[in-house]
Amino acid sequence: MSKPHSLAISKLSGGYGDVTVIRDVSLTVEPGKIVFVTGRNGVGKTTLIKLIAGQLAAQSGNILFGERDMRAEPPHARRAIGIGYAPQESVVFDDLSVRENLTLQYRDRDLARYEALFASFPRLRERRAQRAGTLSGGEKKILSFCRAVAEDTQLVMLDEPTEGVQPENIERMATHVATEAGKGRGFLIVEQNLGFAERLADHAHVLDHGACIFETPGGADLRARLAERLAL
Amino acid sequence: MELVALQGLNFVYISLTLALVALGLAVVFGLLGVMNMAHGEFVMLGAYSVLVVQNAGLPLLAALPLALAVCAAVGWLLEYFVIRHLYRRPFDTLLATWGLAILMREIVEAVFGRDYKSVNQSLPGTVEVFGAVYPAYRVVLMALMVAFFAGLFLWYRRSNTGARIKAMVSNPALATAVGVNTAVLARGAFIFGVCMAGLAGVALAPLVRVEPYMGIDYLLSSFFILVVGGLGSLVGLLVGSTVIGGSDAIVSAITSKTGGYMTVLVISILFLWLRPNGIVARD
Amino acid sequence: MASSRAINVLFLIGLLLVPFMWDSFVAYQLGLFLLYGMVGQGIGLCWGRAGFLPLGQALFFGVGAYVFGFALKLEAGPLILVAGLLAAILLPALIAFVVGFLVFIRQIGSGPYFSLITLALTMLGFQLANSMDWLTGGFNGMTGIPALPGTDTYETLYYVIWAALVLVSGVLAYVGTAPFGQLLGATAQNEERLQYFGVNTALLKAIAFAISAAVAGLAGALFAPHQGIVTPQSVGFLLSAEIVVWTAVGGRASLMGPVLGAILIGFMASELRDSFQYWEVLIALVFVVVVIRFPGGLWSLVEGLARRLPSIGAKGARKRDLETDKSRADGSVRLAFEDVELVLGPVRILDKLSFRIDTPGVHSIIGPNGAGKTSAFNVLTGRLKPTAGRIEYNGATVGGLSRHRIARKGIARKLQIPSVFPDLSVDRNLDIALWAGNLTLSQMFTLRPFRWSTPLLNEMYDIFPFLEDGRQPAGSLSLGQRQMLDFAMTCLTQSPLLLLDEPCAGLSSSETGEMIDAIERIVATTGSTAIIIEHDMQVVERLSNHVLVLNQGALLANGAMEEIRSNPAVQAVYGGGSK
Amino acid sequence: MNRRTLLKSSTAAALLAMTLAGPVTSAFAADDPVKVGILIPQSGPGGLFGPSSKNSAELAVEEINAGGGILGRMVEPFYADVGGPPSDAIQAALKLWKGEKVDAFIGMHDSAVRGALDNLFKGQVPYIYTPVYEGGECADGVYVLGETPAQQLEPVIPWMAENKGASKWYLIGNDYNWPRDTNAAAKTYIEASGGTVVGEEYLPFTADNFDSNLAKIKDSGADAVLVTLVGGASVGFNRAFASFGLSDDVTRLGTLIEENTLAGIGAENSKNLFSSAGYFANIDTEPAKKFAEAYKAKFGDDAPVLNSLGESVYDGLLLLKAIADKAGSLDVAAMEKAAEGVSYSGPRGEATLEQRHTTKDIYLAEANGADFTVVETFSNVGAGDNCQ
Repeated sequence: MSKPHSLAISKLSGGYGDVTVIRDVSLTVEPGKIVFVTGRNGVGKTTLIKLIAGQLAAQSGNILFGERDMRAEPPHARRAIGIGYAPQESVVFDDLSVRENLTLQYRDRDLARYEALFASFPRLRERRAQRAGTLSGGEKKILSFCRAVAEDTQLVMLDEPTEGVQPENIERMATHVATEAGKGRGFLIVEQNLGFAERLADHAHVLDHGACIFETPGGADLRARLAERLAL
Repeated sequence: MELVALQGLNFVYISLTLALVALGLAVVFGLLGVMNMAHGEFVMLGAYSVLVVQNAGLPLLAALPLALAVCAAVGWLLEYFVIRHLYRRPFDTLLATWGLAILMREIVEAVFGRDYKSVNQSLPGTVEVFGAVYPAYRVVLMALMVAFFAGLFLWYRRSNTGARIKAMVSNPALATAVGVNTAVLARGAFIFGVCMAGLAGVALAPLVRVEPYMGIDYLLSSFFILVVGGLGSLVGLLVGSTVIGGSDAIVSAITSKTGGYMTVLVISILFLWLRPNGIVARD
Repeated sequence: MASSRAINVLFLIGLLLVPFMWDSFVAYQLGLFLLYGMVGQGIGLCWGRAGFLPLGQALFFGVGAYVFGFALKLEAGPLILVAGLLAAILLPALIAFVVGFLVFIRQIGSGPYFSLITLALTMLGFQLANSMDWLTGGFNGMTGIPALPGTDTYETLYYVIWAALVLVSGVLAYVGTAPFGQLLGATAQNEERLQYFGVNTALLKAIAFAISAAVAGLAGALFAPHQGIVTPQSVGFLLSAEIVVWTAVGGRASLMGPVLGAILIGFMASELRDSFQYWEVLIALVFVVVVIRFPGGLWSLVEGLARRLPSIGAKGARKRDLETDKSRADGSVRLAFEDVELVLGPVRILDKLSFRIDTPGVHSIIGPNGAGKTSAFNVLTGRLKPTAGRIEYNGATVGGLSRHRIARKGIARKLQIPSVFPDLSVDRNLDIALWAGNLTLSQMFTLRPFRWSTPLLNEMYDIFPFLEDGRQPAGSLSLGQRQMLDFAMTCLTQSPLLLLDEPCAGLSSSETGEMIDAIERIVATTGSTAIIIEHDMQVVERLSNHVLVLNQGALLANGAMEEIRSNPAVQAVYGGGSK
Repeated sequence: MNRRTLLKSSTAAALLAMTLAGPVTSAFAADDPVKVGILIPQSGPGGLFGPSSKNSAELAVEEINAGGGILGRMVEPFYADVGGPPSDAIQAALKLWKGEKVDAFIGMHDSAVRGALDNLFKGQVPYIYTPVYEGGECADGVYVLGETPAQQLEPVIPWMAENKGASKWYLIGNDYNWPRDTNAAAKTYIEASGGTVVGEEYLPFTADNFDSNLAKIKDSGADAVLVTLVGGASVGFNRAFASFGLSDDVTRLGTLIEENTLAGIGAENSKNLFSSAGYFANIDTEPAKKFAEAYKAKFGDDAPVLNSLGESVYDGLLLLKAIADKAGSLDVAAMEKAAEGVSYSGPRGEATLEQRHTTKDIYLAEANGADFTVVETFSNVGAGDNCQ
């Protein structure tokens, strides 16, 4: 991994076509830090992460990764520069095998880089020859999580990684996120599972109507602090 | 015995040439999902490349780089101006390429004329194989095709290009998220496909009629080969060619060519209906 | 809508006036293009509405032409002619219905396979017409077909063709507006979901295909006297493909677009053919541009212009004034899995899964990821066929039946990802749910079902007020609202057994609370049985006292929540938690 | 809506109406030109013959007009493309007939279009059909110039038996009326010449691989093959035939192998290939040479190669002039009375109209590389009985 970069977005606005979903959002993810974004349905969490990943074009504002402006870069280039991304929906390539899903981007097609993750999620290794489309919803999420975490990126963005995943495995996910963050990687995670956030977050943002309405550092009573804001 | 050897050679020949002709479409339709109705026209471009080379007094082999260059250039233009707007809209690619096929035919007609062209065989004469008298050019061509497919098979097994293309087609957003440059990959695959069609045109030009409308012969049989064999795998392509070419050859030998043609259509319908994923279903 | 109907009517009136405005030769030519346009309208029904593209429509056109041409040549009186006309319409319809049904029952969706089958069929038809010269006259054609009695081919036949066009347009417009057309549109968007509402989509698509073939047959029948000759080219691939192209250029999704396309390209070709050597280039360019720039075809431009005009007659508010009784006579549920196995490739997904459910209320299925929870739903609802074992529902075996049959037995399912019909309005989505299981084939062709209502629907409006804004497309709702609409639709079928796959997935904790309340309330009102797949223990605890735990494709434990909690086997694989 | 839609839908029709409203002035003035509709394929599979047909027609019109025209009136040609299916051809013909008010038609197209035009014209306008065809046309007002199977084969098959030792014939053609009727006629002549038919086969238009046919031909022991494949199929078949070395021992005879097809077959594949027709580009007679020179002078060295189909349009105009001048009118009734026995002379030689068909010279040519050499001329061959 190259020298650590931090992600800094400022006054970011964007959405689908002419429709503005996200308005003037600013946040920072320092190397080694885990930042959560939460909020009710339809407030723009996924839109925000798609803007950063390059899946949607920003209308105004800045996305800086290190010194570099990401707004001009196409999504595959952002991944190459160091921003990994696991989406919320359509998380795997259904027509490809599990193995192909995991090794698509590597010339050597080697599964060795997944050893640690396979140890936590042995099901994935067992099903490596299977078509990913036949996996259950939760398994697909785990596959997507493993793919993104094992990538050699400075920053990892996860959009609702725990949706449909059993609590046991959520706990294992948390362990891996913590380990990777310990190595200096940054995480930006969109989540509705407040327990997961409380377990990991260094910092959390609450979105509403496309704007950031609350931010707070992590800590023991994070869940309560967030729940209070979300109840509004 | 001689007749058996002859029929056997014919069977191998037709299977290999069908596979070669369908290879480009296997990439463009089988992987990219573009129903390229101009596929046959790229075969035609390949054949006319040989004609140009012949008229210039150069050896047949010089047609290869020319055909690849021409097909790549035309393929790039089509991809850039038309096809890239239509990925994931297969029926619209069908319509647009139908129009493009007409354009390509008319342009070739304007340049070379409407009439039949004759391409000389650089290897005239016959040789005896297993007691059967067989055209020398065909024998050499068959050997080259076997080598070509063997090489292609080895390369494809070791590379994950096929998987990347499938990934890009089924979920483009996710493909970019894992770092695939979809625009470049799609363009590359399309150009590779049409270049393979041009290559088939070069190989077949000395054997077939060469005229602006020759492409249609290769189009429909290629589609049927792909659906019978199964989309997206090289083995499927070869199996499909063998089934289509073989059933045509066998029924034609026993009854008539019309019988063979109708058998191919019926077999294709049965496969499309009962086993749309083909004989070699995706693993 | 109203203005688009007015344009269609004016367009038809304009066509009627052509012979008066130009000479009869123009009308003769136009007559031919109208015949092709009708075939295109049939393609529009299949392609623009139902989403599958028939590539061999000339087969039906040609069969109609040969059959009616044969009848005309007999010159044996009006009875034979009427019989010939009926045969020219019904024979293609029958062929199409059989072919369509056989194909659609095996294949879901709108992939290219069906299109290629019709393509191969039309090529086969061409070859047969060519080879069977004792019947068809071979390549040279069936010649010397007399004019339609009572008409002059170059003068009055045009009005017959025009009348046929009006008839066809009327029938297609009505069929498209009726529930049949709405269901057809839903098929194109999400065929599988429609099957879970008990709709036999294969039958639906086969009927649409048969209608399109009947229209093509009628056009072909009129083609025979119009031309005086029928040749194999009328059955061939080239004509089929050309009509598809004209349909696309004119507008596949509109009623009159295909006719416009046939007229414009027809006149363009006829004008340019003799004067401009590269006329084909020009036509090719036209439709490459149309395909890329105007996917809706040229008719969408016409309608775009019309939309600027003031709309004639505003649409009245929706009336739902027909109370429909959807409650089943016996709402009780007896469901049993006996040693059900499901093997996909090398993987055993269900491994001798056995359980019983025979009490009303909410039952929950929990288990680790990949335990086979959704797969159990899949084999129960016909999405997957069990490899071995028996599934019994109210005394009948359901394992291995098709989706719509199982749905009609009273099992409704909500998929994990909210799955509504995005391009249909919320109202139409609700209609489809209300129709589920009750709408007969003949009712599909009447307008009354649009007025259906049930007490449960009113209750849904009460629980989810956003549903009352029924005219917005379902696709414009947020994920959470789609989740709720999907849930409402599943319940509105009033099936005794509701299968809810993670109804709270993607919902925030407060929305999750609302959803739990809704489930509780609906199950209590309707007395139905619900089985829920859920990870969130909070949800499970609130809703159900019967919990099934799945692991590795088999039942690990089964009982009340407290028993499950204390079960050491469960604790070993499963911790449980909540949002 | 809406005048706008109406206008939109009818722009093309308006254009058309404008062309129709063209010169329809005093139709009865004596010095008005004779309008001749010339129906030739300019698109589709027959489009290959469009340019040579059109050139031949232009040459004929120029020469006829230089010689005083038809009935003392200048000839004005109107061309239409009939390369498509009959429905398109009918439109094209109607446009000339009703729109341009042409006085007569010359047609060079397939028999399906001929059937459609018969039904359209119904003997109301003279119509000369010029290409090779299967025979049997006998409608009022239709005069046929093209070779029938009887003309092409009756003298030729005995000649092949005598000079090339052809006794075991294999008949191969495309699967439609013309090859089937040609072969039916061929069988009688083969039997009469003491030969036998060892195989008969019909191929769909789509056929592009001939291996199974060649194996059968080889296996049958045939020493002669009668080829009634058309266009591209003929090219493909003959190329494959030669590549298997069959051309050394087996003679081929075609009844529609003209100069373009031969060019496609190629010099290296044309050994022992014969063709029978009423015209070849290098017939060694004065009128033929004169015609070829005039053609070359007018259209240049790179002009589309002359062939029997293209040239037939030239003869078609000569025939029209001969009948009309004898009848003194372009009225079908008058022409019907005058037609029988009309004779004219053109590049093909002397020809006389009998039973609507021309009795004329038939040439047998052998391919010599990429050119034909006439090896035998059969004089005054009748078209057989076409009006049963």
